[in-house]
Amino acid sequence: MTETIGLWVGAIFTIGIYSFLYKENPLYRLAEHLVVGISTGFGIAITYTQVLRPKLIEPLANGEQGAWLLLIPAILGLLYITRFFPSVGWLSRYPMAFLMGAGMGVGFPLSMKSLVLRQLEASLTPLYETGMAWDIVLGNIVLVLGTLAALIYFFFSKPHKGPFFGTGSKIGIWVIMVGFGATFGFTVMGRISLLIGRIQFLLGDWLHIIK
Amino acid sequence: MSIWEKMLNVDRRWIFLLIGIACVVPFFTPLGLPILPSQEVISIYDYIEDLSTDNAMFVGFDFDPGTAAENMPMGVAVLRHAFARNVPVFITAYTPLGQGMAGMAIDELTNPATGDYFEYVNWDAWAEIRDQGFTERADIEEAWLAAGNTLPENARGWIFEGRDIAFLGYLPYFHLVILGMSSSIVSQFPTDVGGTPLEEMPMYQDHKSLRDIDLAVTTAGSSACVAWITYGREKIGLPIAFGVTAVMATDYYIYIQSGQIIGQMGGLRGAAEYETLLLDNDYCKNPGKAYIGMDVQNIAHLLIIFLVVLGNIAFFAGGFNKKTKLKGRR
Amino acid sequence: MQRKVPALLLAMLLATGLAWAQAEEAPLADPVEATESAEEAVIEGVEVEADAPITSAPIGDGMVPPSGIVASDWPNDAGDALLVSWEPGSETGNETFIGYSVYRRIQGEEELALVAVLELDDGTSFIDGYDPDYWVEPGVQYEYSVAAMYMNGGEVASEITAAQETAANQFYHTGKTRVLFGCVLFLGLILFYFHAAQRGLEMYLRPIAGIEAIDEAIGRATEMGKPILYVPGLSTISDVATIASITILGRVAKKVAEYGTPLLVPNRDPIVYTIAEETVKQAYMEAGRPDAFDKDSVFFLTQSQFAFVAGVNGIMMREKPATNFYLGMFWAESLILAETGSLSGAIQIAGTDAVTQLPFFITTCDYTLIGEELYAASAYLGREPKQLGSIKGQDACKGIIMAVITLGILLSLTDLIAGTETLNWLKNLITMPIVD
Amino acid sequence: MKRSVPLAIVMVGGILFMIQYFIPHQHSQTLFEYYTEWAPIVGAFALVLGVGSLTRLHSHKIKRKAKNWQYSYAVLIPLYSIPFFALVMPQSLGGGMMQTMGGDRLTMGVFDFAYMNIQVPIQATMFSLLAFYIASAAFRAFRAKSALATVLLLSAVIVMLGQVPIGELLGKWFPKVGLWILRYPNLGAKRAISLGVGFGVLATQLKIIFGVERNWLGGAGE
Repeated sequence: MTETIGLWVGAIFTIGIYSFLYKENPLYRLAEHLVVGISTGFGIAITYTQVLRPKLIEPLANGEQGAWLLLIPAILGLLYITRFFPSVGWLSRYPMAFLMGAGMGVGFPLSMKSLVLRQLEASLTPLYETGMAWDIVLGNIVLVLGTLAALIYFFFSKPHKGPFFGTGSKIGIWVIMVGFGATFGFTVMGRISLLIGRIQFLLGDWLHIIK
Repeated sequence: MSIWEKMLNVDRRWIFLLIGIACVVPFFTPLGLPILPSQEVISIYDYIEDLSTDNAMFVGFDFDPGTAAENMPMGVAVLRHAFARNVPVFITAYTPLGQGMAGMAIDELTNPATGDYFEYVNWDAWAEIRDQGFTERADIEEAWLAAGNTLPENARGWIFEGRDIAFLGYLPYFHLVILGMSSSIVSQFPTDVGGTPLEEMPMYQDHKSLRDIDLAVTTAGSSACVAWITYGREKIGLPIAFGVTAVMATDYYIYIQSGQIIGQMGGLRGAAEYETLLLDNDYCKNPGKAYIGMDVQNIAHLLIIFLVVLGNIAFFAGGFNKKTKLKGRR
Repeated sequence: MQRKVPALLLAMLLATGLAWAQAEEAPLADPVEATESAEEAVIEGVEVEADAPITSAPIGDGMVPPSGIVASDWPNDAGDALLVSWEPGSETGNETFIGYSVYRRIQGEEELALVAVLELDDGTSFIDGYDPDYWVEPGVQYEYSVAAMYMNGGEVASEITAAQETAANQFYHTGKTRVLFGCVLFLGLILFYFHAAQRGLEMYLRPIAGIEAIDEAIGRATEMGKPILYVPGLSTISDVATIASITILGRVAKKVAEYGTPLLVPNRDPIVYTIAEETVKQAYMEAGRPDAFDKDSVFFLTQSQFAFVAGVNGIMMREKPATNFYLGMFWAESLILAETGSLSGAIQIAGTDAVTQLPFFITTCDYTLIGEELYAASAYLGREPKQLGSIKGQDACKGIIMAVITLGILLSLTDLIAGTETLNWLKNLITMPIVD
Repeated sequence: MKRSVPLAIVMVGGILFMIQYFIPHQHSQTLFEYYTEWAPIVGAFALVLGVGSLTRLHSHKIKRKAKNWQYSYAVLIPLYSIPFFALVMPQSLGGGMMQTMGGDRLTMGVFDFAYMNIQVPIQATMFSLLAFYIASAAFRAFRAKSALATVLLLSAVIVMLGQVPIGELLGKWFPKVGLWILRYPNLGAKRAISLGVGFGVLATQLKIIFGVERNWLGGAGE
């Protein structure tokens, strides 16, 4: 019984969202507001049962060894709430500073490694090796030159004029556009898949017209 | 207003309607075009094929309901493969909703109504066998059968909670959780979502940290999967496989090329390819959801290309190429 | 500031000291536990005698136990691992041989604990210390014995050998030198250009259309008397794109305050929400119209991605903003937002570093800031010397990268002609081990 | 106290953890473990701010009887009732899991119902709107208005055809060329963008650590 009601509720809201394609309307509005409330409510529940209870409240309540140190993050976290009181609102910057400082510090060497050095490493491939098919050789050349040209496009402190920066950045934007077109085309499939999922729900699970 | 201009300025809702129709019709008249698995998908399949009950893997349900249509068949296919081979699976989620998604995937694989399913044995249900000291998969199953249980006719096998599966679920700041698990899983997940202590699970006893794990498959609809690379692969060399949405797939070719991941399922097609491999190797009887969906893809892609061609015909026939400048781009 | 920094440093040191003290205490419990479990761990039927090989019948004649155990410090770690290796005895070629057991004890103790069981193909070495139940402590002298195991349950154990080294804490990870070099080089360049900029180095910045269009777009909304929608991305404040977006928001809000145009800023992250609110409030104050600031104009919507989109879509169709800004980190929702915005007739400016989403913004928005252009925007708008210096420094780094790639091409050609392997040499300079 | 202390915390924390990465020493690891343990706890409290904002916005709407104020109840009621139900019936937090894990269906609480039958379908449907939007975006944007636009169009169409089995029937080369575009020129563009982004990220991280970029503090309150 619950299941049937659930299916119907789900189907009504699905149609409600699709009705937005035609026009904004009360059913969409209801769905929109409900989903905002439910998802945030869910977020609170999950944060409590998955973080605060096991990682803070239980260790403190059980008096685990060294648990008192957890009071530091707890107090830092509570400082966020000072935002509600304008006169001491600036205290909320302390927890933010804790997360920002450590986060940026941890991130710096890791970004250097994965965003820069790994990419550079991958760019250093031989253009040709014995037995390589012509399309791969051509690909390698396009890949390396394309990377260089697109990098020129991202030079901000040089005017994009002249044979090097001018031509380079022009080729760069061409390469970037080819890349964007490819990504767009490649994405279509994924997006249609999403619709397929919903059609399977509406016609299959709900109406049982298809298997 | 000429007919061409009308065509170019057509109300978007007509396009919406056409897409809607194109995506419904193939369900009633299937085309059944063949799907050839690509190397990226075969690599994952072969890798899992080489795992046995002594190994263990992670499956991360790192997506939200939004991308479930693409990611769910991947997660289900990989889990099906692992369950059939009795490879112990730790299931995690990068987002709170991902935990619900993982639950739905387990439901789908353990629901008798779906045909090809696995019979789920609750942690408490096989407590006696545990108390007798059995930890090996084969011994547990033997003891379980000896205790008078029989496998239902359309079931593929048993799943012993705590031996074949540990549903760990979601924790916030999951990238830090991955990092923490590289020294100890139990430090991050003292219990599974049902509250069963991880330390008591036989599968945990053999695999205490990510260093003891042979593969992590992340099915992701966002950059969540990269966290597995940064904190799992880079830190401790954990083998990773991606199941990502089609749109992300292009980005992560880099990782295949650099050898950071062993393979990748890209979008519905990737999932359909994995399903084809499972089907061909008799891991299931019926084609999965992704397989059927590929027919719709054919029609929809053709329709969109037709629309683009039509738009260009109208654009040139109406002479707009001489009047308007390219808007919105430098 | 000057006075406070040392005090804070002291406080942080104190906190770190406390943390360390905790760390010293914790592992003390372990050796006891390890020795206790040693009793259980010893395989049935195996007698343990100090300094004597573990032998159990029946194993057959002429069996030589493994020998030559070498236990050395595993490098680049917190002194929590030892590399143990040994020479196989007579087991190779014996069909009933199934693997090795590695036993360990702290020097001076009686009981040996089984710390690892290795299968045939695991080789004749193993890193001790990764098992959370039997961790290795720095500076403790261990003794090892390795036993060859046979199918019938028998074992032939080696002599108990003292580890040649104790596990040591290292102060520098030698595998990370390349990253360190990269970091230092980058740091040096940025600091150099910070200083250069402050000394008044002239800097050219090429125009970026998207940034120049911002004022025009605000003007349009003012003329039409409609609100402006600003989405600062869907990520958290630790995402660099969000930080760039907040800077631009400050600028937009100031203009908006001057013109008296309504502003809507929906947020997905609670912390970003508070920062955005502060920023907008500040902008209204700077514009001299603090009273015009509407508290409900900056608001938190929900943390859930598509619930957020549903909310923003509804706002777009109901409020019909004249101008939409999407700046920051976006995921799949980019196209839903941009198409709905275009449907509602708004002029749209987008910018993100999410490579996957750029194509959709490019095709549906009027102006798009591609990748790094978004970060550059904060320097463009602020014109603060250090910000400009940072742009210059980043350009210098791109120059270095381009030089290395070009060198790679040249070396690849050289290799092709001369048959050398110079490209590999260059690549090895950069390649980092996958495992730290 | 208002600005300089947070900035100092950021600087000290940033430099400390930057260096920490290179030091495998036990104490350095312990420090890092504290960060990983504490960060989620600190972050968890921030949600209160979001809830406060939502509550304020919607209670204002209801109080002022603003346009569409009735819908504000649809936000506020689940916002507070769901955490309440989760506290009273914690088992319902499984998100659909209980049906098999707990053994009997009665445990499916109000929360589960809302999650499975409202939250999931609405989110998935929202996302699936992309199928319609991508078609209309393609129709409007892919016009050969200039050489650059033509390149974008052609590369998109070729890749689109290469993706589906029907493309292979039209021409064997479609998938190959599509894949070639994806793997070479596309990868080149992406790599350049990500290198640029990489330097941007690094520079911003440094600017924050050194207090050059300080807008994350929010504007007011010197």
